[in-house]
Amino acid sequence: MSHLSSALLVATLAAPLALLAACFVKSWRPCALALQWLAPAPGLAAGVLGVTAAPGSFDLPGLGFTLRLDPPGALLLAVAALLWIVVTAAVWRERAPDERFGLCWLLTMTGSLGVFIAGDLVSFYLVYALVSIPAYGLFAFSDDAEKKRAGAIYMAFAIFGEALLLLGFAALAAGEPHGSSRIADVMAALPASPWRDVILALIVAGFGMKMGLIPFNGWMPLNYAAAPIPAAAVLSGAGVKAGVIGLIRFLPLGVPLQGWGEALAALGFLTAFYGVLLGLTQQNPKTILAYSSISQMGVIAAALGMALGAGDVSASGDVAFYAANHLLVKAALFLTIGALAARGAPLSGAPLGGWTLALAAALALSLAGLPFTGGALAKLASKAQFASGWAASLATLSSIGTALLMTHFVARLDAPPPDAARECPLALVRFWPAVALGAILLPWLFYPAFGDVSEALGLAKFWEGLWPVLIGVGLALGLRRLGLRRLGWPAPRVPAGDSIVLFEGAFARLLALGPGFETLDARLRQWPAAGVSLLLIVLALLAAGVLG
Amino acid sequence: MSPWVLAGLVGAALVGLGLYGLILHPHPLRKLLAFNLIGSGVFLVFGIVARRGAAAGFSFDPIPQAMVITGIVVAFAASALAVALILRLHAESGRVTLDPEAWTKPDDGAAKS
Amino acid sequence: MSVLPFLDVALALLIVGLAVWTIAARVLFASVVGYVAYGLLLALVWVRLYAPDVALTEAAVGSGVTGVLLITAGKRLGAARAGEAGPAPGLAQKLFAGALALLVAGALAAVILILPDPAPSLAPQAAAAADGPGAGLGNPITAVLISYRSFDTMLEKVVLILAVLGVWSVGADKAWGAAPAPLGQRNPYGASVFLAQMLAPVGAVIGVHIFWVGADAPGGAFQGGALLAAMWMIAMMARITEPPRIDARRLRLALVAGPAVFLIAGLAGPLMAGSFFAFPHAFAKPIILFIEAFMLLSIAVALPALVAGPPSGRSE
Amino acid sequence: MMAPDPTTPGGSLLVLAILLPCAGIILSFVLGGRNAERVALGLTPFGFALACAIAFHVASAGKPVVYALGGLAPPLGIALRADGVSAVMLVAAAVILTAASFYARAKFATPEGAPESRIALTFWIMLQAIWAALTIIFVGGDLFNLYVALELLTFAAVPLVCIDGRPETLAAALRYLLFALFGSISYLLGVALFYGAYGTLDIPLLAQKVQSTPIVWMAAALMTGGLLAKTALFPLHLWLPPAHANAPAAASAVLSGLVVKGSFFLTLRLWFYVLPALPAAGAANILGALGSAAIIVGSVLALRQARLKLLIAYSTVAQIGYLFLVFPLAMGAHVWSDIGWSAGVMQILAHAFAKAAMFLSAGLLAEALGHDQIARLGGAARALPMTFLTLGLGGLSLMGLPPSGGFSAKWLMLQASVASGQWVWTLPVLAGGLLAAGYVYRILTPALSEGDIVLKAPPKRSREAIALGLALIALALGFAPQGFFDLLEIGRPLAAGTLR
Repeated sequence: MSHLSSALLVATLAAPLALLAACFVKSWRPCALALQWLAPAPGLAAGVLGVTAAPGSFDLPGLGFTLRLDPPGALLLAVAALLWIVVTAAVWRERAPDERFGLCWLLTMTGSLGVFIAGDLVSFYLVYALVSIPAYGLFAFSDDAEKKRAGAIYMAFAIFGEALLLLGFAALAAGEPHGSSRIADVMAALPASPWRDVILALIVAGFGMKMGLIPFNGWMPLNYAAAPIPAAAVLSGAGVKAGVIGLIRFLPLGVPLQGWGEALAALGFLTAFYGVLLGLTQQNPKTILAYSSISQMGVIAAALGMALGAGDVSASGDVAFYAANHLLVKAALFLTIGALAARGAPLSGAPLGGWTLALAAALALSLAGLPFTGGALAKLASKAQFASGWAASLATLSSIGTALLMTHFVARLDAPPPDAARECPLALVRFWPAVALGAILLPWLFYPAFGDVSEALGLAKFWEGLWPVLIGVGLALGLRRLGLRRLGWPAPRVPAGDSIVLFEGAFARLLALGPGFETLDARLRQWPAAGVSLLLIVLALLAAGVLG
Repeated sequence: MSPWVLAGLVGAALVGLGLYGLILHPHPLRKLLAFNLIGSGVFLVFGIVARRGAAAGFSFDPIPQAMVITGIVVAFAASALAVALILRLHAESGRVTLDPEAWTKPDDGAAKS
Repeated sequence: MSVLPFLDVALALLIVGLAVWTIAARVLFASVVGYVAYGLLLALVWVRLYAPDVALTEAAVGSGVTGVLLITAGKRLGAARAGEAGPAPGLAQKLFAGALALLVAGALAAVILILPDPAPSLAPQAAAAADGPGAGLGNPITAVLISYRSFDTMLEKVVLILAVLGVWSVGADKAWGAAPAPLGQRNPYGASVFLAQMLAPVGAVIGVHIFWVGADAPGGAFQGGALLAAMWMIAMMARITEPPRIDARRLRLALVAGPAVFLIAGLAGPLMAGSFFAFPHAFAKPIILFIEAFMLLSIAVALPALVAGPPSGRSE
Repeated sequence: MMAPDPTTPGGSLLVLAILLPCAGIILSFVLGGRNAERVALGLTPFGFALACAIAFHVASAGKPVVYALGGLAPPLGIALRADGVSAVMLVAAAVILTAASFYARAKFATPEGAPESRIALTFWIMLQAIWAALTIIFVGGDLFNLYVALELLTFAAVPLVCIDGRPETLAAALRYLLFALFGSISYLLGVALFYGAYGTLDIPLLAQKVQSTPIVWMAAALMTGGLLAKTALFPLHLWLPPAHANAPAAASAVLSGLVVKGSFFLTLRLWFYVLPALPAAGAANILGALGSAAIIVGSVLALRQARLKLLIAYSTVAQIGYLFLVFPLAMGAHVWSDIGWSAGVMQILAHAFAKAAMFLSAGLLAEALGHDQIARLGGAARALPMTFLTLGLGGLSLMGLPPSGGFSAKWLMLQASVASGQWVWTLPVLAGGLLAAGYVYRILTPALSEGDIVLKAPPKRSREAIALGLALIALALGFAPQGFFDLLEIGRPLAAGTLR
């Protein structure tokens, strides 16, 4: 690895960490927070350089940490860094949010950039925790009951996911014969590990929670509905990709695991369709986008599942590209909600302007693979995974579903949540067209590193990309026209977060055990009980020794 | 039966009796008495160990005996501290119960903590 | 066939009987009295175990001073209502706890009976060291306490200081610095005064004697100190003297004299004999006696201070 | 037939480290009044320097530092022995005690106009006594000597619990004392049996001799039971929550962070140093099971407390449970034992620093707000940002999130569980982390939400900084290099599979 890349790699983490350190001095804090939009710059540079470079790693001396950059990670790092720069700069340009929010923002940013370059288990776990936990502060510090609920649920899933991953990582580390905790080394040892299946289950469940795979999808709609628009943009764009990079890093893609691959693919497709269906029942555009994210993460999981089953190691790049496109588009879509709200259309009662609507629709339909958008390239990239058979059909079906859902979203843009206009920074409102265009076109810049751009421009491909979108849009418009609303559409009304109520119920039942524990404790803390316990322990130890 | 065997059995019996009292007597002073019974039982075990270790012209092994002397003084110091606590508790509150429930009250952990 | 075995068994039964009484007595005070008697008899067992030093300590500290402590406490608490300490245990609880205590005692007895034969012993090493670190002390126990395991002994003295401070710290803030409450009622013509006037000087002389001979015969700083302490306590109970104020410099100096001298001697070890807590052969015996003298003082002051309890009344 | 003197270079440091606080106690007691505070604070740098010097000696020599007192080798004499773990514990204790001392100055100064006050004299002397007792416990090589140290520790800790003199603290102290005495007498009985069986109480000598006989098991069972009572391992924790929650903050920090570790340390000594050669899987599993129960019950109870200090105290009950997982995870001479051992020691350290930091913060909070009711903390983080930062960082370590010592400990524990095939121990480790997250969340969320709070008095910045410093150390432990873990292996029998 060249000195420049190494230095940039270190700076990717060092820059935000330095600002974080500066925050310890009270008088420097406002300045450090205001400058944090610059912190992702080294990451951006490292990412851009790394997309075309050979993979390389760098050991931080003394701490036992390893940083590693490969093209999939570099691509995600570059686009995530870009997103962070744009949104952060816009937010702080307007007016500095309170320090609590600013610190959480900086911490989340650090973790979000770090997950793409962490090269060993411990540092990956560290940055993964950083991107998960401080994000709580971006939306949940509030007296609003719904925001509190969203925060608590988010935290519960985040922490639970962390616990599963901790065990999975520990098992990975324990399976490495030489005591190395580098991801490359532990993954090399994984296929032969006696605990392979347990580890895979933990990895899929742990990262699946971050990605909102069913049945762990319920937190996401609540979270994005509660988050202010800039926060929702970075969380849905960059934050969720921590789960994607996790699966990319920790699935043994080089070794065909038929059963695991099919299971993951099935789970992914299930999530993809489930997200679309549930999204259609929602009215809040933020919530619809959350369900769209669930659905898209399902597609990514399905692609990874197919790759896992086939032992296709090149899938990591394809999936990363798909995820990068989603990162840009989803963030831009969240900003669209606020930008369009602020641009006055819904307030003044005037309909959205034609070209505005067209741009928003193009952006939204990029997710479905609309030709000439980044989404078309993403679809192309995932082609290898969904090459044939049932997977290809399901992938097409999911494109149709996405188009359907995104049309529903565009239709709901005229009813943004009340705070949407206020939440969106002015700069982003003004430059929204640039943001949207950037999100649509930027993937074209990176695609040459992953595939042949000209492939996307052929007529066959054009048609192949277009017809599912058309069907989806048509279906959506048709449904509206048919007046299904009178028949109860979009009923059945499902509460945002759907299955989350079941988890809350189970949690309430767990909480109900609490008084039982208190009674137990009160009994055991009576002196005679404690004395008897002491004698029992002595006798048990004696028996264990003499008989054992 | 040689005296040390007898003393050993007495020691074991004292430990058993003391354990019973220490566990079951609600009054802290009775617990303290029971603790002292266990203590003397334990010292007797040291005593027979010392007696059995008679050798080299000594009719006992001096090391365990010295330990008993140290132990007796420490046990006394412990008793004195416990008695002081019991008396003070009684003087302050009129009660000497050790039941944890009796001492929990809606307390806000105010500035004293 | 001597009568000793029968006496042994009778003594054992008596002791266990008194122990049962101590545990089973309904009235707190009766239980305390039972315990004091038990302690005295236990001293006899120690004599039978060829442990005169322990017997002396047990009689003086384990029974005597502890007895005064407990009886005083029992009296003060005697007025308290029965049952205030909490509900009496139920039958099931009694049976269960009793069974467990029996099991532990049974296991202990079984283990004692199978102690290895021949018994391991440090007596040979102690004998070999008698002329070296033992410094020619005729009483091996004193040699162990002040030389071979002097570190234990010094720490134990620190424990005594802490216990004294702990007892004092239980008192009221406003009483800090004052003297503890008197140990007995004032009765200038009572038997206790007479007893104290007669006994205390004699006891004090015996105490010093026990200390002095402790280098070679049974006895030593512990036993002598305990006896002196007992005499002082008798005098205080008869109100011939009163407990001293706890902020008295002399009291504090006396309390720390033993450990302080011990500590200094231990620290001087490397200069004198090449090692901490070592004494030069030529002067070992006088040095040990010197240390013991201060220990005697500390014990004689610490034990009554522990019995007298926290300061009471107002400090000024 | 005298054994050769085992003293090594640097050994005299061990004696000095013990005698220094002993001398401090004596001086403070005689001089009295404000001098007690002066002596205690004045000696802290020396104590800290001695601890560091010992650690340096152990690390550079690569083997334990030994001193035979009086030039007399065991079994007749007493030896002091500092190995890797002792060295680390000495330094940790020195740091926490120093921090607690300087934190406590504000509260335990002798009031103006009085020559001496009860609480000041008691506090400063008992703090030094705890230092002395812990030092002996960490370097003591003789089981009876360790008994005296254990008593010293109890005698120093009990008066701290009831130092404010309220009846409920007196009751807590009495319960603590009586149960601790129960424990010490049980320990002493075990010591008697060991002597009766082998004629020595020196740890390495015993380790060479012990065999799996009923006497040894009885002795070990009694000693362990006694030590568990003093460590407050569930279900023997009856005394801990009221004692730790009602003591003044500086005392709570030392009691929770260090004092319970003293008796735990002796449990480690017993099983890993005296009995390493014995087949003790059964006993290890019992201890592990009790530890697991402690984690679950302690954490759930912590979740349900209304008062912050009680919450932290119950969290101690849970964190003590983690310590006992070291027995099934490090017993024997397996490849994974070293990982389990590192995990156990890391847990001791991480909890010591994190818990001390949290108790000190809780004290500041209670002083500033006049209460420590969790339900009434709304908006407190805005008023006391540094205090809550400390609570949060301490909580981070308790939850086992990186970077922190708590994370390292859990990480190693999980690895050892998996590597040894004992998956069952992963459940309490993970469940405990989740529950800890729950109670930390309970503290932080109300405090971070909006709300108006009235401060009675803002805390002193220096005291906040002390607490924060301890929390940062708990965090820094997460970056411990390999050399640190190598240090922990020095002098451990069966380390890397060899009986040393």
